[in-house]
Amino acid sequence: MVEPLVSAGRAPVEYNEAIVRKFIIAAMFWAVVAFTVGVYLASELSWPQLNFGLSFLNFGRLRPVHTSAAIFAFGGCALLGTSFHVVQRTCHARLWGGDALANFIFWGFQFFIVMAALSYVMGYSQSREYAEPEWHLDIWLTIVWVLYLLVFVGTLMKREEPHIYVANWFYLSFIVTVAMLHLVNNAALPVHWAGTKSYSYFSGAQDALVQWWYGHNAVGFFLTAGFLGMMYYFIPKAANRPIYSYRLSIVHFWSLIFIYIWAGPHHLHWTALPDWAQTLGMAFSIMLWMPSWGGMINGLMTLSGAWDKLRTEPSLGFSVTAVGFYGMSTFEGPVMSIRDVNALSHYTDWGIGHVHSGSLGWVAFISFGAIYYLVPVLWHQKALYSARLAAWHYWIATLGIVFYISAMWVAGIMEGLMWRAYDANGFLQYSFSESVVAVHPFFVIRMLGGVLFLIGALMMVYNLVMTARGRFADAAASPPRLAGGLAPAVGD
Amino acid sequence: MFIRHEVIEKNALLLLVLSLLAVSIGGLVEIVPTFTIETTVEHVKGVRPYSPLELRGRDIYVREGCYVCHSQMIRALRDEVERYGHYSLAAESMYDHPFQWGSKRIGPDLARVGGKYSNDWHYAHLQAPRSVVPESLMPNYGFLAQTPLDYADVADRMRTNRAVGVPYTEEDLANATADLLTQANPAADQAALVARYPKAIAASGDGRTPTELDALVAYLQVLGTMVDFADTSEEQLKQ
Amino acid sequence: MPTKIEKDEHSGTDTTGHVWDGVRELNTPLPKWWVWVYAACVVWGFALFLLYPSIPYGSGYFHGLLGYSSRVEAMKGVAEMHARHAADMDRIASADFATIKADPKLVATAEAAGRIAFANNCQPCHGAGGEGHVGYPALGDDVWLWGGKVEDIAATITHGIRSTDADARNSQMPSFGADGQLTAAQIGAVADYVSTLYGIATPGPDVQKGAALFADNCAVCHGDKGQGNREVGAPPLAAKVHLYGNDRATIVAQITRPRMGVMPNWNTRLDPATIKSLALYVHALGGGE
Amino acid sequence: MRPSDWLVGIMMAVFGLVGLVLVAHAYDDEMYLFGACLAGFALIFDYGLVKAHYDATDRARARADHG
Repeated sequence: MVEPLVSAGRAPVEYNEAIVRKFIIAAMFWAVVAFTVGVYLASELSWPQLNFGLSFLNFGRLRPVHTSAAIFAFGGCALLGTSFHVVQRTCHARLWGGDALANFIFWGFQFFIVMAALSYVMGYSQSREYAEPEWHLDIWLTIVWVLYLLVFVGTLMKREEPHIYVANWFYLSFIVTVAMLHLVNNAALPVHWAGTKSYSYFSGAQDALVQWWYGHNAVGFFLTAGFLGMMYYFIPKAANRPIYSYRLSIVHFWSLIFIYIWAGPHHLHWTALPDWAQTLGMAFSIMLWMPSWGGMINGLMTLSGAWDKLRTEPSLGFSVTAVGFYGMSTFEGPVMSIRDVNALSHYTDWGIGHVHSGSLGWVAFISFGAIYYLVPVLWHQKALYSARLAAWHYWIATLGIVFYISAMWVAGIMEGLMWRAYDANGFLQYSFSESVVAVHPFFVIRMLGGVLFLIGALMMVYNLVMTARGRFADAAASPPRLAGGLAPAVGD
Repeated sequence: MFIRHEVIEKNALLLLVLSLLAVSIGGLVEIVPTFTIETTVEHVKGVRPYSPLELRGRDIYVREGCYVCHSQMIRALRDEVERYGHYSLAAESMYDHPFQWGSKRIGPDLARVGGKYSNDWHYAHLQAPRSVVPESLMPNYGFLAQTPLDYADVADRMRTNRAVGVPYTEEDLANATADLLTQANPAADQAALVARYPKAIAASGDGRTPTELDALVAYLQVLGTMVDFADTSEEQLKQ
Repeated sequence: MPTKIEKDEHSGTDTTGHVWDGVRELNTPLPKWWVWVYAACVVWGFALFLLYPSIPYGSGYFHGLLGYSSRVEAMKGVAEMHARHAADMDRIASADFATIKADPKLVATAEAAGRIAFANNCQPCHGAGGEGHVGYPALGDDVWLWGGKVEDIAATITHGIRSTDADARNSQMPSFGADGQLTAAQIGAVADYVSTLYGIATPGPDVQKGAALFADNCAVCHGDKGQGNREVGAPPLAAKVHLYGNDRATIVAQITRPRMGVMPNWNTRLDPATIKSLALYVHALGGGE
Repeated sequence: MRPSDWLVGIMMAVFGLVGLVLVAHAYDDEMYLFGACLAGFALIFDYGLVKAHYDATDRARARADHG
């Protein structure tokens, strides 16, 4: 397909597509790993015998494998890959720094993931949520990340477009903020220079604040800003419509990155963190609502005039649903940050449901959308192997999410209510173990939701492998639908 | 306003610097004052560094990821105070590198589990939780009982803790291994250990080879016991 | 690149004139509702700063107009709930058990207090229904190690067994094997005899010898007929009571190097009225005397 | 070979050496594994760089022969 506006009057650029392909393959691989481990963990919580008393299979050691595989391996590869794609295309420039450097970032990142996962199951963890790797792996990740920042900024600087596209603002803020968070949160002193164990530089309440400043903004910048960057490119591309509002982009971008950073203390409501910090966390979380929704508005309204594309463009269904889940969880978040709501929701499965409506509904779906769009483009195929299979993936995965988050809402609110219930005499009504028994059916439903999501992902992998190999399942059956729907730019 | 934004949009380094500036402010305003405001950590008596065996037990608690299911934070909410005991103080975790407040309760809060159950119960429960609590979802930690505790570097670990702010004395460091072996052996004379680490509870080891389980139990048995709330004024608890 | 502002056909809005890889932007104004809700949230946020402890500075922070403290509020909440049963619990604390049992209202309060105190504190060892576990006595049966009267139960809960409390119930079973008081063969014989007390079908050959050794060594605590002794918490073996198991190997192990359970003293965690309520609850579980 | 390829190659060689030093002094299993994997990773990566270089020169020569 020809895209005259891009190449008009300019020499074509030979983009580094190989690096994007690598990251997309890795993202799909890690997605399946993350979902599989997630299903296994959900099963352990339903039937604890599945821990088998083996140290490396125990929930405590395996849970970081799941969270790291989902956030950093799957999400990270999707982000790095799409950012390299987007920054090259929207700057009309090949990646800065040469292929060796790009390859180092790819393999260095994979090396980090594998070593981190191994270290968790071997029992080396600094017990900081979403930052479990010990200091030596933190240093390694810092090297990879700084070089990633360098390549990204280098490409921005050699761009041929006068303006930097909004997607790149988000990618850039994501990269630089994650670097800052990573460095501060992992400040630790090793016991021995060639030993793994270290002790955090911070302690107690300050340590908790630093960790949740990090943890919340891992969500804010890794899982929100980064994926908004993804959204800002792939939705207008797939829908072939202009971004709804440039002014909204500006206002919500700066508001989002400024306000998000403050919201960390809402993870520590009612704890031994001083009240003043809790108030700041709550107030900024409420103020964060509209800046978050700015992205949703820009995403959804971009589709106005192109809603019919949903029927023909498989990737768009995922992207649009993702924006819907994004809107929902960025409303739920501020609600849960209100201290009185948090008194009920915190420490319960409501929190687990919330993060999964964000991670499955938003992060995974927006990535699936981008990947479904990218694979035909990167492997220079005219269409997907099967649009019907993608539609099946969409519905099965959506059903899985609905199972998952509704089960966790019920379980979480039930736990919260049981823990605080008083009888007529003013005595507590329930013991903790009664709440454990009560949530069992919902844990099983959650596990089933995860199985559905995993099945969907396996279908996607099959579909995309076939696509990359140039096979077309239903081309003969319905050629117009396929020919019309996908708008991959081939050969530009 | 939107015209001027063009300047940023056309300059990658400016965009980078301004983004970094925007994301630095919140963290600075929130984190720095927790070090400068004196009441952030309450001035209460009794909180002491962990004994060598407790510290090793804590390392195992961290290693096994106990924090993913157990909080160590009794929130200032009436039902939590009723269920688990006095709300947790910042002072109670001031020597915790890192903190273990947790974020999810798949199991109950452990902030004041110390002394609540006997050593025997902890040994039985950790090795086979459902043998005593049929409702439990906890994995079996039998392997801890099979693993001899590696305590060769316990003084180094204490020294590292001292470097990040835990006030171990030279005497503590000099006696680290001896104290560890004493606490792991219920038959040993605990007097010198308890003088250095008040309220330390001896584990129920066999007196020959301390296991990782002994260390973990010693740690669990001290949780939340250090501060004597009868001896603490309301003024001291204001943050 | 030349920037050319165009009008979007669908929305009628101008584009900004920039194009990136075919992607354009509309210059749509900010949605009004978005601006207003954003403003309202900011007002809400600043109202929170004003009312509650909020803005930090060097050595302190603004305490807020309401003088709020979550710690103070929590303790108020606890007091509020205590007020609902304070009168009853005060009377439970001061009255004797006969008086409490005679007052249905006090019994109801004690039942509610005892039930949840048991579930939160005792259940992990003694089971949800007081059924007991290996090493932890069942509370719902008729056998009591230290006494099944409600006063006895209250004393056990208060001071614990082999706990750190000065008034703890304390007794030690000697390590007959480990300390060399009995030989391995002798211990085997005693175990054979104890097996008969437990009603195990096929007693070993040394029962007679075991009975004699039992009379010399064990009867002083466990009674000449194995009826037990509550003064020292010696289990009545003739009532087929065993804490760790009734198979021969377990009996041999127990005589050789006995395991002795510890029950914490609850007087440091629970107030006297709750302990008395708990005693009444345990007493009512089925086996109370 | 471009200068950036050289820089990355040398950087990886340094990392490989660091890995070997870590293995030699490893204080625990994880550091041993990390050091060994780092050295192996560096070796394979640099091998890949060399291979990519010769593949490219081969391709260029083939093109020249045909052209």
